[in-house]
Amino acid sequence: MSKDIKYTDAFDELKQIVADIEDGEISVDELSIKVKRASELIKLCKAKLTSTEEDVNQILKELEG
Amino acid sequence: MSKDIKYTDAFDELKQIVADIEDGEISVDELSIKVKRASELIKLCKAKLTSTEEDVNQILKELEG
Amino acid sequence: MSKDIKYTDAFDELKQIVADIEDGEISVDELSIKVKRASELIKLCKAKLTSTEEDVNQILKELEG
Amino acid sequence: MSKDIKYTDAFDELKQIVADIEDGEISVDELSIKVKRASELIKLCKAKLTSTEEDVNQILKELEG
Amino acid sequence: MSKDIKYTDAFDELKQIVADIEDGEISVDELSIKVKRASELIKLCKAKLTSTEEDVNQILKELEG
Amino acid sequence: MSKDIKYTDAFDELKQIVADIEDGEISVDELSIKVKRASELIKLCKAKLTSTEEDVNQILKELEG
Amino acid sequence: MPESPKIFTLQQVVSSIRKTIEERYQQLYWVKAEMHKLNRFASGHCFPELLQKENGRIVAQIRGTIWNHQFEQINQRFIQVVKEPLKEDTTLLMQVKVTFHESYGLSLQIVDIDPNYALGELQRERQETLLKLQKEGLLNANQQLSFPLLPKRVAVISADSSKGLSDFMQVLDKNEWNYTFFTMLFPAYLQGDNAASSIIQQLERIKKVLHHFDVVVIVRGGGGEVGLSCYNDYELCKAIASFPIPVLTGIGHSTNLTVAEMIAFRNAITPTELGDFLIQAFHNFSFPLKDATKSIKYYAVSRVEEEKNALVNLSRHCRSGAQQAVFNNGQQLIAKSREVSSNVRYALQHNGQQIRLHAQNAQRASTYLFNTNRKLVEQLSIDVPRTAKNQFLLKKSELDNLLHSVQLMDPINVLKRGFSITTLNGKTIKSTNKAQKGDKIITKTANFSIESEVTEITKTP
Repeated sequence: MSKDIKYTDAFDELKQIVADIEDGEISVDELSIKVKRASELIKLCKAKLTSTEEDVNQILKELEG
Repeated sequence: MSKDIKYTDAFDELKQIVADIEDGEISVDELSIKVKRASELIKLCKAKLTSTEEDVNQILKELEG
Repeated sequence: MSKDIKYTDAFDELKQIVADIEDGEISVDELSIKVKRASELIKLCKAKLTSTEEDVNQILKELEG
Repeated sequence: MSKDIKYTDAFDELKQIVADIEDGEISVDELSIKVKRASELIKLCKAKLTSTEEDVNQILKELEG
Repeated sequence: MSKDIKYTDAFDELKQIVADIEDGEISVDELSIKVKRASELIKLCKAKLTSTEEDVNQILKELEG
Repeated sequence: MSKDIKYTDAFDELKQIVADIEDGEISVDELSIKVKRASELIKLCKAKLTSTEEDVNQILKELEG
Repeated sequence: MPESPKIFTLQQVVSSIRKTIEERYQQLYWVKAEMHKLNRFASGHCFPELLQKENGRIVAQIRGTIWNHQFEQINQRFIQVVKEPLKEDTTLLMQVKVTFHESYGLSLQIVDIDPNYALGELQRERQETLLKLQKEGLLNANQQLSFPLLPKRVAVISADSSKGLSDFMQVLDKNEWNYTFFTMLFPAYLQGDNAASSIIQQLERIKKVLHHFDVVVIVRGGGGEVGLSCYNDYELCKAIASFPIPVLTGIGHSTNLTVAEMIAFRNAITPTELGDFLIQAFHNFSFPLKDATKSIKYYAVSRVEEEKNALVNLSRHCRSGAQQAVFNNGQQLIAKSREVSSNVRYALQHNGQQIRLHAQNAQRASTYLFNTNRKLVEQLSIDVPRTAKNQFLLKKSELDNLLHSVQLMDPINVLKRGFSITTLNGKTIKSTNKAQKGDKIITKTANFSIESEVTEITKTP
């Protein structure tokens, strides 16, 4: 998976996967693949959030400094 | 029976057999053959489910880790 | 960013960015860019304020002198 | 600024500037320009007052002489 | 200023100027002009008084002689 | 001043001038004029006290006529 | 019949008349009569004409005689009592003896004249004069004239040798103030019978040259108290009263005022006093002149001083007012410049605060955004295993259901519960595979297979 995927897209895909799983539209054959994807997406989103927050805090910290 | 049969296909065949039996379209004569097949399909599906669940659990465990 | 931007324009842009952030209309992806921009604008405004204050103080000092 | 400006006009302009600044109607961009203008007006008024005072004293001194 | 102005008129004008100045009705712009005028009027009145006094003394001296 | 003015009129005029001067009703402008006039009137009246213009012979001539 | 007339000598006749009269008029009589003419002779004897008039007509007339020695006596008493010598044309009360002299004829010999009656007569005359003047409105005529400011030109009616005149002139000429009078003497009798007409005559003369004179004075002095009744004379008094310029009298006597003195513009007891009066008039003119000089000096100088003070005062006000104006404007300017700096500082502070506020808002909003997203991601990371597990459960139950169904449907299980399957010719009996009587059918149970023959067929209800 590319790191270039956007948080928004990742988040949307993740939401779709959850919805698909919930709707039972994913076959057992696909399920583990999808869950794996979801897992990757979650990791990615978390990472993005963390890094963005750090960026923002850094910037704002500089401002107050 | 090949292990390569897909859960979905196995499940579909199983559902067909059940439906056929329910419809009474299967003669008593064929019945025990069909039941035998159904039984085999169920075993296959269960096995697939179990293995898939384990996979998923493994993935999710990593997420939480 | 050019130093030639006017305080008023900078301040208006800043207000808009803050309002957008507050309204949640900015995605996480854009957030750090926007925050960076906001930060620049704030710095610029502060600089303008400081320089204006210095100017003013200088002028007023002359007056009082 | 011309020395020909009248004290009254200068003082009125000064009052207007003070009122504008007080009303917050002057942007930071204009502020130092306005303050500079105010400063000039104050200097001018002071100069006028001083010269008037000197005139008055001179004239009245002559009278007493 | 003409020397032909009458003492009474000069004195009245002077009183008016002083009253105006005391009432604070004269702007700084006019002040030195008015004070100058007042000064001229005072000089004129003084001169008139002095000459009148001399005349009177001269006449009375002749009378008493 | 005409010598023809009657000393009676002169005396009355003088009294009037003196009264006016005493009342302070004479302006500075008039003062020396009035004082001069008064002086002339006084001289005229004084002269009248110590002079005579009548001639006995003239009267006798008229009596005989 | 006519006798031969007895012829008397003149003497006889006249003597007889004398005798008769002497016999008849032995007494002395008091007679009131007008003494027309005194007719005093060089001998000193007087032979006055005595008259009685009624309505201007002489109704009785007789000659009188006053012997010299008696005349002197009578005159002496007159001067004592009446302050007048015996004079003609007056009505007198006289004691007479009727005498007849052979040579001189009838006359009344006057032996005494009552001076008190004469005095009464004089008073009457004085009264009459006053009354007449009053009737004619002349009583105050001269007094009502306005007195000249300076009675410089004086027409003097007096007698050349009069002591009064020299007294008067002394006062005027020798005054220490150098007042200069112009005087001209109009000589006249000042007492006695001729005085009135003499004075009137001079007054007439003065009238001719009236424009040369301011006042007329009548002065008399050193003439004693006698002979002043002329000043009660109506004609004289009228002339004085109606004279167009003031007539002043200084007749110099101590008795009752004469009419002339009363109606004159002013009467002085003596000529000296009259002179002083004129001098006083000069003083009255001169003093105001001196006062005027003083007054002018004082008031004009103080007026100038007053104006100087006013001017100084005004220039002080001018100065303090102007300085105050400059000061006030300066204060205003200082206040405004303070306002500029405080307003500017406030504006800058305000802008700084706004920026800080915006920075805070940005941070707060970002934090919120992160929190929200983190929660969402958290939720999703919970949802993924939950949904996955659900799916597994679902699939498992599906399978279980299917397994149950399949097991239910396994014929073995049916037969185990006591059911059996009957077949004809190897196939289950149905409408398409009907059994007939006598057909052999096979019944299969869980544990056995039984062969039977069909005996009867009925339809299942």
